[in-house]
Amino acid sequence: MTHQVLGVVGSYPLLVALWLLPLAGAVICWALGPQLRTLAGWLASGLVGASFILAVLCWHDGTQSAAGTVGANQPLFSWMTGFDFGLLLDPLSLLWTFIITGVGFLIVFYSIGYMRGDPAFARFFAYMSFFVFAMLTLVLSDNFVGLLVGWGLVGLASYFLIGFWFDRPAAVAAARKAFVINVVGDVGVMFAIFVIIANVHSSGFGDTFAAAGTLGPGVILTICIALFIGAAAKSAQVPLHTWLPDAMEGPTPVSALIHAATMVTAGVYLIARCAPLWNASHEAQLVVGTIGGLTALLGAILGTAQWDIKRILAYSTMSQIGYMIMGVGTGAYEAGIAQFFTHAFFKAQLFLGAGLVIHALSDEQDIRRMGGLWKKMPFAFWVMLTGVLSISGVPGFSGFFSKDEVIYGALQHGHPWLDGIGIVTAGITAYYMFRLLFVTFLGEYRGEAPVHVGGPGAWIMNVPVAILVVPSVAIGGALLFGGDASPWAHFFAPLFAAQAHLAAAQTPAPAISENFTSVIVVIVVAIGFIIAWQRYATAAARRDAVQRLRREAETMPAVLTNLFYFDAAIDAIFVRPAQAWGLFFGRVFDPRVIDGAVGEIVLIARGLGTLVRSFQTGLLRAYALILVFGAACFIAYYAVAGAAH
Amino acid sequence: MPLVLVSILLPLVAAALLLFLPRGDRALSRLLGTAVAAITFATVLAGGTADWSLHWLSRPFVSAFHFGATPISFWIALLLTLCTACAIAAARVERLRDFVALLLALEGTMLGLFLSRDLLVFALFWDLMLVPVFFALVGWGEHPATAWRYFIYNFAGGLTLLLATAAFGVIYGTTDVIGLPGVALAGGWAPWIFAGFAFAFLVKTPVWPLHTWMPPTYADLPSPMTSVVAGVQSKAGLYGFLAIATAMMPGVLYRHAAPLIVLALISLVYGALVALVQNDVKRIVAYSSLSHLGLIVLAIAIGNRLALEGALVYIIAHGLFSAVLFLVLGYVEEREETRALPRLGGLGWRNPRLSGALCIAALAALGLPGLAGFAGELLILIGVYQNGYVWPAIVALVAIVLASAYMLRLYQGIMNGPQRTDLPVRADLTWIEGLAVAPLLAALVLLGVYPKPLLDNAAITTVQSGPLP
Amino acid sequence: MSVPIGDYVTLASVMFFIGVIGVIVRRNPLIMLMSVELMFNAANLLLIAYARLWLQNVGHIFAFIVITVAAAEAAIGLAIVVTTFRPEKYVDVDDIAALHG
Amino acid sequence: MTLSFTNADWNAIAPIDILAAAGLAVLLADLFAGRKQWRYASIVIGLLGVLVAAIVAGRQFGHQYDAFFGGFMTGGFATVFEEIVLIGTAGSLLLYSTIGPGPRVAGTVAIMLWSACGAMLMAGAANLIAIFLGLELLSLGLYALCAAVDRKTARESALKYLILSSTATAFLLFGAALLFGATGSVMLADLLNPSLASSPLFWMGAGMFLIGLVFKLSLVPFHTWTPDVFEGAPLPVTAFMSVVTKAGALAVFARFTYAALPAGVGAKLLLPVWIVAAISMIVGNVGMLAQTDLKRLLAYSGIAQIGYIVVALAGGTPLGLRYAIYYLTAYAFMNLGAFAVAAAISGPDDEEGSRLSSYRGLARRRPWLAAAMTIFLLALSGLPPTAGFLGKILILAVTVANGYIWLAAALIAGTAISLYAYAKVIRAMYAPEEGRQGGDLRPFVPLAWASAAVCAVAVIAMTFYPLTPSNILPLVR
Repeated sequence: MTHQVLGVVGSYPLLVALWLLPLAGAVICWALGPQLRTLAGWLASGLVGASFILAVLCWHDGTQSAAGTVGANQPLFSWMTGFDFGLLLDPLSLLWTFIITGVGFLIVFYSIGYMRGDPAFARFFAYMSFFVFAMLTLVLSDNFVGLLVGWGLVGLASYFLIGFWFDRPAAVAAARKAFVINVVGDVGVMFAIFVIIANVHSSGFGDTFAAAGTLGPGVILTICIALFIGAAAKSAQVPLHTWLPDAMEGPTPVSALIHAATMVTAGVYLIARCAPLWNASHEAQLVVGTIGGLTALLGAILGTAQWDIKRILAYSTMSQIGYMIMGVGTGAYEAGIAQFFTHAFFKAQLFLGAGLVIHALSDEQDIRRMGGLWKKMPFAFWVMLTGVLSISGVPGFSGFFSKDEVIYGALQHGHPWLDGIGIVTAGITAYYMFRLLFVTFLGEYRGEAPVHVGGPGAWIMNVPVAILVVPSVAIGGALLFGGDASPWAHFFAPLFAAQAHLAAAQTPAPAISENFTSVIVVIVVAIGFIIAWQRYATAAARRDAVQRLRREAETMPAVLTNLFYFDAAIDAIFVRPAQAWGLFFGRVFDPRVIDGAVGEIVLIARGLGTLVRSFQTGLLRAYALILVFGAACFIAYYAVAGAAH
Repeated sequence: MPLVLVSILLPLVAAALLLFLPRGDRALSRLLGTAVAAITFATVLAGGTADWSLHWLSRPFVSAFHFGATPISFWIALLLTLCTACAIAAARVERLRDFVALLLALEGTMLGLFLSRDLLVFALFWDLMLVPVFFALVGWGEHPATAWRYFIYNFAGGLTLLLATAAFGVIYGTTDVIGLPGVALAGGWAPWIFAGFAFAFLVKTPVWPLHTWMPPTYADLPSPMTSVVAGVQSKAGLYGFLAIATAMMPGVLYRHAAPLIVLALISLVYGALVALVQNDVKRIVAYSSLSHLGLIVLAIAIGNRLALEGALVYIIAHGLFSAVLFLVLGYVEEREETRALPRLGGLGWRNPRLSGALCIAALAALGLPGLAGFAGELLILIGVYQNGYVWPAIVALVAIVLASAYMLRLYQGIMNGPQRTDLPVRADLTWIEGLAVAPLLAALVLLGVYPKPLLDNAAITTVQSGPLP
Repeated sequence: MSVPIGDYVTLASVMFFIGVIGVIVRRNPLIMLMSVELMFNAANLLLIAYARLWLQNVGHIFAFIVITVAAAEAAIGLAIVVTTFRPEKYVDVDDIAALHG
Repeated sequence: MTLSFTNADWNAIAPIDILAAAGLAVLLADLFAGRKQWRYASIVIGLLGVLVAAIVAGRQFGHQYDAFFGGFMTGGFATVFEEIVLIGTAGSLLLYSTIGPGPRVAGTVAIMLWSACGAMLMAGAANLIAIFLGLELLSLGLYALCAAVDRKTARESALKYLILSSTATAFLLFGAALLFGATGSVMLADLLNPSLASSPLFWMGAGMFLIGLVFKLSLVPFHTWTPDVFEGAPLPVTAFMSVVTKAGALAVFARFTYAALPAGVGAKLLLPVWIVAAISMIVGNVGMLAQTDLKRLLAYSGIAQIGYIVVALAGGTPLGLRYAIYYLTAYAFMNLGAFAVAAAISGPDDEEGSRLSSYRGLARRRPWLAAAMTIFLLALSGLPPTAGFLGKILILAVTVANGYIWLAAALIAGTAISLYAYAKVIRAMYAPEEGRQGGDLRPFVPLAWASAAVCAVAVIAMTFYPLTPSNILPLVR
């Protein structure tokens, strides 16, 4: 199995440590949970942090390597004949590793404060550590089977964490829904593996991508679509997105880490990882790009109609991942990944900021019962404000650069209408994010719950959030500014340069320049902001906010309150028919038809028994008659047989 | 005395001797039973693989009491002995002494089945292994009809097996053939002989539409017995397919694979759909078995290397997780005195260990990557796809999705949700109860992470025996 | 030999047939026994006729043995009939059907 | 031609003589008996006679001799059947230890011994006269034995048996006369003449002869007497009938099919027998389904079991005969064992052991008896680890090998039906008490228990050490 295709050399045992440290944290927290008490949080975050440091070390070592490429690989063991597992660190996985362990560390650390006093404190950190381990498995694996293992395990971690408060029926249902939909995705990846192994006879990335050129277009398309089913389920793409808003039943740090920063972007990773396959199939790119764009738009529209602070963020996550998928789907890999990168920071920040609010309001999540909080929680307000500015793509903030790249990337790769969708979505994004900000923080406080701010240990929650503000504001500019000459492009050059050139050669250069799109985006964003301001932030709006919000809720179109009927459709098409068939088979077919048929046989046997018994009348002469009848048959036979012989 | 003989006779003799113990001494019965099963496990591990043979018949065909493990049966025998030890350790039923004796008898007869190298001896133990279960159903079952259903279906299978064995012996001249290389039956009779075997195997597995004995049986038997029956006895048919049909009549098998594939696929989806809506927790697992074992039948009908390897892995995996599932459901029933899912709920708060055990088993059952079930599923389906069966593979994938739905429904329905006030509050797993499921869980994880040892020695494509290292 | 063997066979068959009919239709066990005797004697007639035909006196011996056995059988049979019907008013086999099913 | 018999001729029938003498001895001993318990003495003397006869007969094995100018063949086949008859006799005699009219059982024991003489005569008989004599000797004794208890049903069974059996014997006799007419000889060996194949007389004679045999084997539709007689007769007599009558009739049938048919007619001539055997396997097993009386159940079971045995002979191969004998031996042990258990839970009256309801919960009250009964029932249903299993598979194998697939199929179908009926009894014994108790706990009866134990051991041991007489075919003739 060769990794040379990915430009990676050497073996690197440090990777194993990087990979397994969080697992150790999980096992310790799980096994010794009650004994550890709050130590569990420190231990878990410490181990994730150590993992991050190792990742940095890896990066450092990798950039020193002779070939001048970033990365390393480490064979692990042979799972079964033909299935060799190994770890692979290349620019792509390195980036994800940074986010998983880096942002992961901050969020786990934040959780120490957020989960304080929870009866299952240690269990939470066991799950979180386990998630980090699983996600590392996903991104570090050097083959599809290993990726699938990680793919499944992150789904499990997500399930555990969504259903963390498992006495809440809603959480339990949400966890199950998330898991089942994620299994749909797993199954898609599995199917892709079948096709790959049947055609390539290996599940390694290297072998697969090396063979990508030799596979027929039908095969490639099948693989890509199957993989995309996985990506869509994991990354909440239409129509498999319905689990993500429900997943907000989990504790807020979970939403920040799993359902915003890392796990839900696994689909982006998968598509970027399989760039050689997507490059080989224009149809696949079209499908994926379209669905990405559609998700971005739908997520944004639904985001405007939510009242739950976390659900707004969830739909925004969905929408933002739509951007990413659109980016990597259309071939603008660097742009899509950039969007992931910046999103990880500002969305984590937004969630953690929202977590501060929720925590302070004793788990109140409805923004209609908030308001005026900027006075009571200025820190949270500033955190949220920077996050909102970044996500809305206000020039200068990280989100601006990455979103710009994605939108322009669509155009660049020959999908002008996706470009249009991207622009419109940007405007809607600005609208609903500012709506969130204004309704939550401006005006007068509308809730009943008392607001607790500060208290001992508040710094545990505040510090990570504060740290996150820095990259969410600045990292975009630092890395992305400069287009093809940016550090970002340089970093990914070994991976995507060839494809980028290939794609550029195929598609005519767009008539519009990048700067021109940027201007349009800024204008649209400004429009979105203005509408939000008009509706929620003017003095009049602030004054009778209660009535206005109620009216808005009452006049909300049914199609929005019903979330475009996706849940109802899935229920009607899949869930209820399955249950109906199950009931029919279990209650009717088994007992009536199958057992009925067997019962008939038994009845026939019993009937024969009765028949036999009915000949046993007990009357001697009847017996004699039967005897003579038999004898007559015999005699007849022998008379005929004797004569015939 | 050769170890292979010891491993078969030890449980049988122990079962008989156990009946001389005083009736009331439950702890002693359990202890002795567990010890015997554990020793049996050790003997299988240590030397149950060497051959031992005693001449039986020379006419109308050659037959011998020939025992010894083939690479496949070695693993199944290990699974069996492990499951039995765990089941006995977990047993809490009334009339425990008799129950333990029955479990040991079941173990001995099933060891005889899996370790026999002679078809006639195989057929002998086939019928024999049904008897302890019948007695358990008679003595401990809830509905008299269940015992009949088990009995009628399985002995009907046993009879066709008998006829097929006789015909095989007459045509081939010897039945001392299991695991022997180069045995191949062809010709006009072969399809009929195959049909005789296949019917017995399909009933035992079971496969739709021969499955209706299974859910009530699994539900009615005391859970420890169910765990052995569902975990291991259900593998008898699959092992039979591998050791007899695949090995000796591959031509017939693959020429008539289509109906098998169809039945397997129907079982896969049918079992999953019914499991989705059952309310009796043991029936959920029973129907899930129908679905899961359909996958193995599918693999056998496809029959390429990957599928067969997957079948072996999945046989072991399914044995482990269904054993755990039933044991844990037994614990639940014992604690809460009900098996109805709507009446259960919220146990996870007070019983974290119980909840954890059920969780791991349920996850293995739904094919979570990293646990043993996944390895088997993946290999099987790769094999299925490789042979060009795209739609069967897709149907199986649908069943996997359904599996996640019903397994989570089962797990969450029992463990999650608000704490119920109408259920008795009981303590979490005791040490013994925990130890009874721990080895099975450990094996599930171990084989999921590293299933290679299972396949290293199993020359499964031809199912020929060779000396195990 | 004026009477051809076929006539003996016919006569014997008719006797046998009458005996069979007697067993079936008569309700008195004694008469049934007599019918059986008739069947035995039909066989005897056949034996004697064939003994004559083949000039083999073993047929005679066989016939004598049959006669002896038939006598013994009649003795036992009568005893059984008597014990069976002693409590009954009428001798009718149709009254005897305690065992059935 | 001088008719003189040598010592060898007399030696050949020595076992029969010994048995007859033992019967006399039982009666004589009873003459000297006081009022005391003489039941055991009669049984023990009878058993001794059986034992001596068995030893003497056993010593003849392998020394083939055609005694009385071929009228009685001994040394091989006959010896095997004689031994089976003796086993059956001994097993039945043992049951008199609990069951019988009052303390005096000498008369019945003696008659039973003499009846067994008839069966032994049938085992070796090679001419029509001997066959007829043996058959009548066996039957006459049985008529009396059936009625030898003061019970209405017993008398009824005797009457039914008497009328029906003698009617069937008349058919056999008429057939024998016709065979004599066809050959001019009473020797079975003379039937081998190939020219007979085209003689209608021979065909008709053989047919009517077979009717008589098939009646004794109680194959459908000549079975109607069996359930009633088995149910009505005293337990030991039922046991005796179920084993000894069948053994005798089977010996004659086997000799007739193997050693007395012209070449090339076998398949066609015996076809009706195979057909009725197939029907018997079905009807016998179906008939068991709704029975409430053990003896009646075993009667139907016997109808089917004999069907299995007869099927083994289809095709006329030596192996078939061996397996028929094997299964017959196994069947003897299973049935005798089952009757022994029935006797062990009965009082002097056998009603209790007959009622299936008295087996309910037996496992609690008498676990060992229940275990033994389970073994016998498993054996009857053909399940391992019993001789019934092996016997059935051997018969299946030989039937398939001989090309009689439809018979094998009927065997399987019949067995499938029978499983339910046998299992019902097992279930009743082991089911947890459901309110209603079974009968009282009867005292320990050593002889019946011993008989059950021996039979159980034999039934299991025969599986693992399948003793079938080799080279049986040359010995038939």
